[in-house]
Amino acid sequence: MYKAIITVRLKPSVLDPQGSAVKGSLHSLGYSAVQDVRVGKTMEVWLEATDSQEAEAQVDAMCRKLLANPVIEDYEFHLEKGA
Amino acid sequence: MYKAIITVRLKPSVLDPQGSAVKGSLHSLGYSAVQDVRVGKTMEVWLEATDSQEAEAQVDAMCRKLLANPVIEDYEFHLEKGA
Amino acid sequence: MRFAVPVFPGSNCDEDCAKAVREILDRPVDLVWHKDGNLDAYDAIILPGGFSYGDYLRTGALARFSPVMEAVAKAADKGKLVLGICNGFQVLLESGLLPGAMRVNDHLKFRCSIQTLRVENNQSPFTGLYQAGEEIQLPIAHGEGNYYCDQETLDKLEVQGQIIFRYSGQNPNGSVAGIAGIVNRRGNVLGLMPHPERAIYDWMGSSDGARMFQSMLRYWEGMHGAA
Amino acid sequence: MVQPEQQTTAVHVVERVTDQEPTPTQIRDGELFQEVGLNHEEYQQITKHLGRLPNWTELGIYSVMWSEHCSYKNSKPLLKRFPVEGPQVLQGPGEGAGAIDIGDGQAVVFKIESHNHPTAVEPFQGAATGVGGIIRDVFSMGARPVALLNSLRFGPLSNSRVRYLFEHAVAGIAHYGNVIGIPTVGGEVDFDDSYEGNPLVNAMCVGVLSHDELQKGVAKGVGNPVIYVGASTGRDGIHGATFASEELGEDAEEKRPSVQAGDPFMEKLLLEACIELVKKGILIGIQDMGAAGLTCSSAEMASKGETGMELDLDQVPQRETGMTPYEILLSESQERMLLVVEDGREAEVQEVLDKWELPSAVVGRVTNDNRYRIRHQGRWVADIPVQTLVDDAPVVYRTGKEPEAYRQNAGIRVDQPSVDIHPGEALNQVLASSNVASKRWVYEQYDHMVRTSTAVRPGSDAAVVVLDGLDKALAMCTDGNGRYVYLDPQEGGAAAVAEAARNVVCSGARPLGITDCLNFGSPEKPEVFWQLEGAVDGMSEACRQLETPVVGGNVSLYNESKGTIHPTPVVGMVGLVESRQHITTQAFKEEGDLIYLLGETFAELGGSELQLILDGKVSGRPPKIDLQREKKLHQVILTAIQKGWVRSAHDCSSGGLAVTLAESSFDHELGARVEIETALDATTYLFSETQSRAVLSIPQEYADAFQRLMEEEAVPCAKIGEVSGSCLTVEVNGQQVIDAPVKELKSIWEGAIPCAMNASSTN
Ligand SMILES: Nc1ncnc2c1ncn2[C@@H]1O[C@H](COP(=O)(O)OP(=O)(O)O)[C@@H](O)[C@H]1O
Ligand SMILES: [Mg+2]
Repeated sequence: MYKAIITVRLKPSVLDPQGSAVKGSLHSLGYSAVQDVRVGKTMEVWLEATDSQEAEAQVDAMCRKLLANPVIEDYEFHLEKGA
Repeated sequence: MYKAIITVRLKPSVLDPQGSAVKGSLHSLGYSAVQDVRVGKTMEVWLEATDSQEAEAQVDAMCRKLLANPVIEDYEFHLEKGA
Repeated sequence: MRFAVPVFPGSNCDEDCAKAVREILDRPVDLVWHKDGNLDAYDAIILPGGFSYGDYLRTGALARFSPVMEAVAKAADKGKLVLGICNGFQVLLESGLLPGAMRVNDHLKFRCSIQTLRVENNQSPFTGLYQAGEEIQLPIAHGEGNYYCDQETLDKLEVQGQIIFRYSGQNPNGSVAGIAGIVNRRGNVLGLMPHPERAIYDWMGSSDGARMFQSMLRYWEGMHGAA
Repeated sequence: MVQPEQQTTAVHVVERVTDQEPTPTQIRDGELFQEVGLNHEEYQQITKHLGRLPNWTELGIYSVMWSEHCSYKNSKPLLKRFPVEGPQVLQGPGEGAGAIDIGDGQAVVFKIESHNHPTAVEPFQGAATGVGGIIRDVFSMGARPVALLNSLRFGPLSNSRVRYLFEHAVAGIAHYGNVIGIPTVGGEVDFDDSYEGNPLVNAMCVGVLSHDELQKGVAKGVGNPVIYVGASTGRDGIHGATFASEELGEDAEEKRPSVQAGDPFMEKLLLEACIELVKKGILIGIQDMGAAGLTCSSAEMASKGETGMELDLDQVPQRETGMTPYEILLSESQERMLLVVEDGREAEVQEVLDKWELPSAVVGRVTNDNRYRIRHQGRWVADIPVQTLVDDAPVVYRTGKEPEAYRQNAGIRVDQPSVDIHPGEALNQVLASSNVASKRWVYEQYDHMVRTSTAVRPGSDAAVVVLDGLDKALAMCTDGNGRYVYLDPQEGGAAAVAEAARNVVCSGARPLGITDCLNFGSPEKPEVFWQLEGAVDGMSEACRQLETPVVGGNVSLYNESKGTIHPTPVVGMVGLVESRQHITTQAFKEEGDLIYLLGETFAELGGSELQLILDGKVSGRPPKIDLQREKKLHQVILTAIQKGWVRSAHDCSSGGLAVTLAESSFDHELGARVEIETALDATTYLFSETQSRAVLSIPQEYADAFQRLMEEEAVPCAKIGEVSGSCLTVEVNGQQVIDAPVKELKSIWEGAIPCAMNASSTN
């Protein structure tokens, strides 16, 4: 069993209204040291695979096809074994 | 400048509707090796702080107060310097 | 009886709530900008639906830090009536005035439709004019109405009669135990996902929501007179 | 800050802003103007207008202002054919949206717009920002938006990429409308192979205002400040307007501008702030920054005001660093508005904007020398005669050519089904077709009740929205059958207007006027141009006859990917319900009510849903439309409704009479017993899509009066049955051809789209 920890983020050029809103709130809560906030998604996927190469290939395909939207998002992931 | 990378996840005891839906989609796309999926949030917060201790204290407070909802979510974070 | 409807940036059912109070109850109602920290002049507070702060981060999470929320907590503490509808319910959860939390609908889609609810408790200030166990029709419109609380809290809610409305038949969002609306222990703070203000005339598809406002009025003026 | 005093002599304009930019001579010698979609001739014209070679910034400005999207260069000559006037029209085409008087000092403001190309690339954001854009068009007129509609065209749902596009486009529309709190009350969805690589998303917004609140997008009053308000500017959507004016080729992925993301929360704040400013009467001009962003809004405002404008780009709120003038000017970042206010009242404006926590800045001044001048970091980067950007934009006069297929279709018989099929079986199949099937899966995702004014929710012929404090209401719908238009542009164009009007009439309203979106392929293809021309003529004729002027619209050309889409003009119609008592829906309501079919039925299966199902494609000629008959039909239906005789009214459209009857029975699960006498064969009769027909249910006590009215007005009218029981039974010439429990039919009809969408989708 492998566990893939995937992070999906908006591309830097894409507007992140959620991040701006959170930043605004942090400021009004008094955290004026905050310069910027970006919000993304994280996914943990547990999967069976014979080896880490196969797991990696599978997860990469899932990201491209479903988990991330390549038009506006970037993704990255790493694998943990035997989780 | 510090960059805090924060991960907010639903507590293991809380059913994750997004995770279940993603798992279902992955199965119907043919990724039958997938055993489970959990979806969470990742946040990057850039902030000024005199040292990493101060930064850490600030980020921890933000998480407790705003960024995570303790009723259903857990959080963790790590800091990077000079990002 | 005087009503206040706090308005957060992004609230969009504020006018609808005020209209319902004016037209159904014929009582004074003011929209109160969220930066206002004082609600002393009011007997009942309606936290309206909508998308306060765009629902960014988590529904209701950013609104709960508005100055007006301190005043809402104070009003609740004084025993005034607080009604949180949809986003208003979410704000009440985030601010801890009601127990539990909200998740995205189990089917992940926004759902707008008229639902059948069962009145589980007609002893609350908000439901006095309904029959116990009565089935009523109220519209829902939300993407995150999947109410959650842990088992211990749920047991308490059940035992203490705090579950006021449940979805009858199909559960439109996956909420724990089919919960559509709950009150606090004291009974003066109600949060619910359905929109009573959208069901006050037959032409709207249902007029069952009118009795919620009327119940509030009857309860309050029964206790305090028609001030 | 920009100097308010006038520049009388031409300013010195820099050759280039950065070393990366080509110089004017490099642009000329390398023919770099082609890269931004300008041809030789246009480049020559620009050079003449300026009296020198344009720099890169100026070239960019011209390229977007002269794109089809902004200048309508291919369609302008045709659009002139639309009737745009009428006693009720307060504002015709040319502003953000059209406005029509509805009495009591009130007006309805509405417009439809496409976001097809962005949706094809990123369906969620593409569709969402389409909604955001059309809402800004309406509140920039000073109106409070009260309703949204959407008209969608996608490829077949059997394709997983199509499912992905459809699912996410619907979610995007839902997201924007739901968050901003404007109910999405109606629309339509159609599926056809021709839209597979090129979906259509047209969004319509309807608003209401008092006459004295009507705003214009003008820049007037020398020295008056130009104020930018709303989201900050990023590099998103640069050349979006040009992108929308090209075909979606293989390289669409690389060429596409960085996607614009919408922020409906920001737009909600912008909306409330702008309406507050309108109510305060501070504004001289207001225009939203839509296609071609800051450039288009500012140049158009100056052009309409017959003034000039100077902008200082350093004042523009920016989200990214190091943006060039070219990028700032052409960015299509969303949720931005441009205001011109009276000099000296900036503080009053600021107060409102601060309350709503909106970023804003004075970015320029109105001038009186008809120049459009741009300053950046202390240097002039553009100096252009205003009218050359707007009024003198090139116009292309094209000629059409009749397509081969059109001639061939003339010979194809469509007066009977190509395959023998039993009416009962045909009904099951037609109800299960995604075109006819219930669209609940779609509209349940839209908040259609916020603002508590929706009296008729999605699912009837037209939506009805009541007006605060008035007994009146507005009915609205969108319609357009691309298959009819493909088979015969003129008939199909007329039918689009007629069907929209019929839907509004069946809801109890008098049609007031239309907005339209012309979704077509490349006008450079003579066959496509021929379609465009025919459709515009057909629509124009119908608008004239039905007295529904065109008060605004939008053109979306170059809708091609693997092939050309069906020519798809979409009509957005608004009608006025005089009294709430007249509000009528399509659903049968009482057992024993008599069912009447108004209008005559001919053997017309060309372009029909049945033909599409049986043959897999449409052929022949579509149903013919007689606009005089159509108009008569509307008059009698409206009279009968206003007299209080009508319990339900539903027009016959896709799927013909059989579907009309079935749909009327679904809401309350009330069946009908129907008996028909006809010379046609049963299947043809029941599924023919002959125009100008409607099914009404009438309480028995009004039957005589109703029939008398029909006789007096000489409208063909047949009593065909009675609302009864829980089954739909139909006899044709004494023989029972349909007998099905309403519940069963309804579950087929309701299940089709959810079932198709249950399969997985991939991006
Ligand atoms: N995209 C949509 N958004 C909202 N409502 C829709 C949409 N598509 C269809 N509907 C609703 O479904 C009903 C039936 O649509 P349609 O079959 O196109 O009607 P008609 O044939 O009368 O034009 C209408 O009330 C319409 O408003
Ligand atoms: Mg219709």
